[in-house]
Amino acid sequence: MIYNIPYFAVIGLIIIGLYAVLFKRNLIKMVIGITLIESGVNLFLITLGYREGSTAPIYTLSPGGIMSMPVPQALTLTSIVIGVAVLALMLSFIIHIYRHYKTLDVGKIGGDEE
Amino acid sequence: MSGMSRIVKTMSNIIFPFVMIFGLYVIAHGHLTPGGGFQGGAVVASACAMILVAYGSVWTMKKIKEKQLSILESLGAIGFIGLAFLGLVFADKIFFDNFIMGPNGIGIIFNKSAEGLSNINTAGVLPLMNFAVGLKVIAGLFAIVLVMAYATVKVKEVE
Amino acid sequence: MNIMNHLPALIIAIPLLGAFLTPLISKINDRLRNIFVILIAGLTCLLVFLLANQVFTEGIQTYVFGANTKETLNAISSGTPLVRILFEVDGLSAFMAIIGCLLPLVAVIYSWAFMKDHTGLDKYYTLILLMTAGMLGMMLTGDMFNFFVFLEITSISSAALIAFYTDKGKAVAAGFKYIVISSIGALFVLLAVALFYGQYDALNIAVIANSMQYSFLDKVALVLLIAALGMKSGLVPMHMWLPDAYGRATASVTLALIPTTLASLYGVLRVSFTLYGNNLITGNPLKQIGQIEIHLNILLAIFLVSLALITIVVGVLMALKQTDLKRMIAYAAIAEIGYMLLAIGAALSVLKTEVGNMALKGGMFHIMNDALDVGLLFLVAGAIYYATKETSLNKLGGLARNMKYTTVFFLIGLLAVSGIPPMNGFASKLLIYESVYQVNPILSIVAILCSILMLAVFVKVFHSIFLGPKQSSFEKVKEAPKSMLIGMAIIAGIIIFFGLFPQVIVNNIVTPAVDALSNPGTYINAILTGGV
Amino acid sequence: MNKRDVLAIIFLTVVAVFLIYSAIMMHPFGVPDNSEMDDHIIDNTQTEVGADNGVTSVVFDYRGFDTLGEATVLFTAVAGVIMVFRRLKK
Repeated sequence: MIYNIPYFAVIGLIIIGLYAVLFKRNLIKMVIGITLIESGVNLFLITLGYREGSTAPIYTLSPGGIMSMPVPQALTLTSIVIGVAVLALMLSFIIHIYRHYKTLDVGKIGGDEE
Repeated sequence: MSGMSRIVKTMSNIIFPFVMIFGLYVIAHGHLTPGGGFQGGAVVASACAMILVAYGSVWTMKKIKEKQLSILESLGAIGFIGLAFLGLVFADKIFFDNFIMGPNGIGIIFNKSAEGLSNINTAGVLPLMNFAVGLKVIAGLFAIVLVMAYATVKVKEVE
Repeated sequence: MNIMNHLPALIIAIPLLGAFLTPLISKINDRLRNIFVILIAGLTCLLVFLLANQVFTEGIQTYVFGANTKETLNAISSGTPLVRILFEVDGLSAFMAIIGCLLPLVAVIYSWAFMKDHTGLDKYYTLILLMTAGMLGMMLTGDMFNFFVFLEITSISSAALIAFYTDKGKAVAAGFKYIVISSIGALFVLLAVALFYGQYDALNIAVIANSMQYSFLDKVALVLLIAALGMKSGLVPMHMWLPDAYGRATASVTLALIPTTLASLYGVLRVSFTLYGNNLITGNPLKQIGQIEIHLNILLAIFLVSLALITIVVGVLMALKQTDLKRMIAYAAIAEIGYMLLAIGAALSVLKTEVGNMALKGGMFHIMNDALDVGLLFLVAGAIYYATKETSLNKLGGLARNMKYTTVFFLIGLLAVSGIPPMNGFASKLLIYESVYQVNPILSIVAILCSILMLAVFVKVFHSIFLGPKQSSFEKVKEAPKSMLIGMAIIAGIIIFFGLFPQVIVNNIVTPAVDALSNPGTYINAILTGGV
Repeated sequence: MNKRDVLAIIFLTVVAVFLIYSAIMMHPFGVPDNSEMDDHIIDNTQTEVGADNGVTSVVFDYRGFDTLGEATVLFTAVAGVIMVFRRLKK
C-alpha cells in the first residue's frame, strides 16, 4: 500500500485540476486546471513504466542492470507535445475573447458583444 | 513590447549561441543519449523566445515573419512524412519502414547497428527523422510564441 | 509496390501530405490551391472506396506500420508481443470511413464560392484536410493510444475552424468551449489507455480485448471512455457545446464537423462492442446477487436507451423554441443522434436475434442518413446566409422566388430529416420503429411522436423562410453560386438514391458493419491468430 | 451555494472515491504485472533498430506513426494559432 503513494499524487493532481475547471470562473484558471489534469495523467503514465532499481532504457554508457520500460516514456513525450499544442490554441482563444468582451469571466462570455 | 534594458539584451546575445548549440547537440544525438527532435527543438525554440523577450516582438517581427516560419515548419513536416513515404519505395516497401537498416537496407550513412561505443553513424532513418522533427518543432513553437506576443502588443495599443 | 496493399496507410498519409503542402501551394495561386485541395479530398475518397470494397469482399484488412504485416501477424500467433502500431479495418470502420471521407469532400467543393471573400484561406484548407485525416485515423486505427492522438488532431483542428469568424466574439467563445470539453475528454481517454497499459502491458485494441479481465480498473476505464466519447458525440446531459459549435461555425465547417461527432460515436461502439464485447456476446453474468443475475448488455442497454430518449425529447423540444436557423438544425442533429442510440440500445437487450439485428441495421443506416440529411440542411442554411447575411428566423421570408434550387434542396432535407417516404430518413427510421416496437412499444411511440413534432418544426420553418410575402430587404437576393449548388446537389442526389433503393445500401454496406458489431471475435482473431 | 456547485461537489467526490479505490487496486509501484512488450523492445532495440536509445527507437521506429500524429498535432496548433490571429481584411 505504501508503495502506491505516487498514484495518490496523480489523483491529487487530477482532482485539483478538475476542481479548478469546475469552480473557477476565470478562463486562465480553467486552463491552468486542464494543464494540471494533464500533468497528473502524464505522471501516471511515467509511474507505470518504473521498475524498482531500474535505469533509463539507454545503452550508451549504461551501468547495466534492469532497465525501466521505454513505451510509457514515449507515450508521455507524445502527450506532452499534444498538451503544448492544446495550451497554445486555448491561450490564443482567450486573447481573442478578452479583445471582444473585455473580461475573462466565464459567465459573461459567449453572448452578444457590448 | 519594445524590448528590455541593454543589460538583458547583451546577456541574451551572449547566452544565445550556447543554448542554440546545446539544442542542436540534443537533436543530433537523439538516438544515443536522452533527448531527440522534440526536446532539442524545444531548447532551440526557447533560445529564440529569449531573444523575442529581450528585443520585443515588434523588432523580432521585422526580422522574421510568421509566414516564413510557417513555410519552414511545412518543410520539416514534409521531410518527416517524406521519410515515411520513402519506406514505400526502398527496402521492404512498407510505410514507415526503417529503410536504411535491416537485411534489405540501402544504407550509405547511418547504416551501422549499435556497436556499444555509441557510434553516431547508427540507427538508420532515426537521426534523419530527428532532424526533420527538430526543424518542425523549432519553427512551430517559435511561430506560436511570436504570433501570440505580437497579438498581445496590439491589444495594449488599442487600449 | 502495389498500391492496393497499402490502402490503409495511404488513406491517412495522402491528406496529411496534402495538408503539409497546402501552405506552400497557396504561395503560388489561390485557384491552384483550391483545385489541389479538392483533388486531395477526392483522392482520399477514392482510396476509401477501394478499401471499403476490399473489406466487404475479402474481410478484415490489417496494416502494420514499419514491418511486414504477414510476418508480424505470424509472429504474434507464435507468442511474440505486438509492439508496432497497426490499422485494422473491419466492416464497421469501413462504413464509418465512407461517411468520414464523403462529407469533407463536399465541404471543400462548397467552400470554393462560400469562403472566397475571407482571408486566411490557406490555413482554413490545411485545417480541413487535417480534420479529415484525423477522423479517418480515428475510424481505421487498431491501437488505443493512436486513437487518442487522432482524437486530439480532430479536436484541435475542429476548434480552430469553429473559431474561424474571429471578428465575432461568439464564434471564438464557441471554439474555446469546444476545446475545453474535448481536451478534458481526451485526457479521460488517455487515463483509460494508461489503466489498460498498466494492467495488460498492451495498447492494441484486439490484444486488450482478448486479455480483458473485467476487473475494477477495467470498469473505471469503461466509464471514463464512455463518458469522454459520449460527451464528444453530443449526448444530452453533455450536449451544451454542440449547438454553439454547430451554430457559430461556417456552414462548410459544420458539414465537416458532423462526421467528427460520428467518429466519437464510432469510438463508443468500438469500446462497448469490441473492447468489452466478449462479455456482451457470450452473455455471462457479471455478478450474481441472490436470484438476480446482472448482465453487462442489459445494464448498457438500459443506460443507452434512457440516454437516447432524453436526447430525442430534449433535442426536439429545444429545436422548437430556437429563433436562429443554424441552432435549430443543431438541436435537430442532437435528436437524430438519439435515434441512433435508441436503436443500438434496444439491440443490446436482444443481441443475436432477428429483432436485434434489424435494430442494429436501422441504427447503423441512420448514422449515415443523419450525416447526409443534417449536412444538407446546414448547407442550405449556409446558402441562405451567403445570399442574405441573415440567419434569424424572424427576419427571413419570401425567399422561394429568388432562390429556387435552394428551396428544393431545403425541401429534400426537410422530408429526409423527418422521415417522410421517398427519402432515406424514412428507410432507416422505419427499421428502427419496427424493431424497437418489438422490444418495447412505448419507446417506439415516443420516437414516432418526436419525429412528427420534428416535421412540424421544419414545415413551420420552411414556411417562414421560403414562402410568405416578399420582403423589401431581400428583393435583390440572388441564387447561390454554382460550387455551392454542386455541393448541395451531390448530397441531395445521394439522399434520393438511398431513399429509392434502401435495400441496396442495407445489403452491401450496412450489413457488414452490423456483422462486425455482433461478432467481436473476428476482430480479435484477425490479429491474434495470424489473420486466419 | 447554488445547485450547480452542489452537483459539482458530488461529481468531484464520486470521481475522487473511484480514483482512490483504483489506486489501491493498482499493482504496487515499481512492480508491473506484465512487461512482455517492453522487454521485447529493450532486448531488440540494438539489433532491430540499431539505436542505443530505447525511447527514441520506440518514438521513431516501433511507434513512429504516433510521432507522425504528434507532429501533425503541433502543425495543426500552429496553423490554428496563425489563422486565429490573421488579418481580417484583404
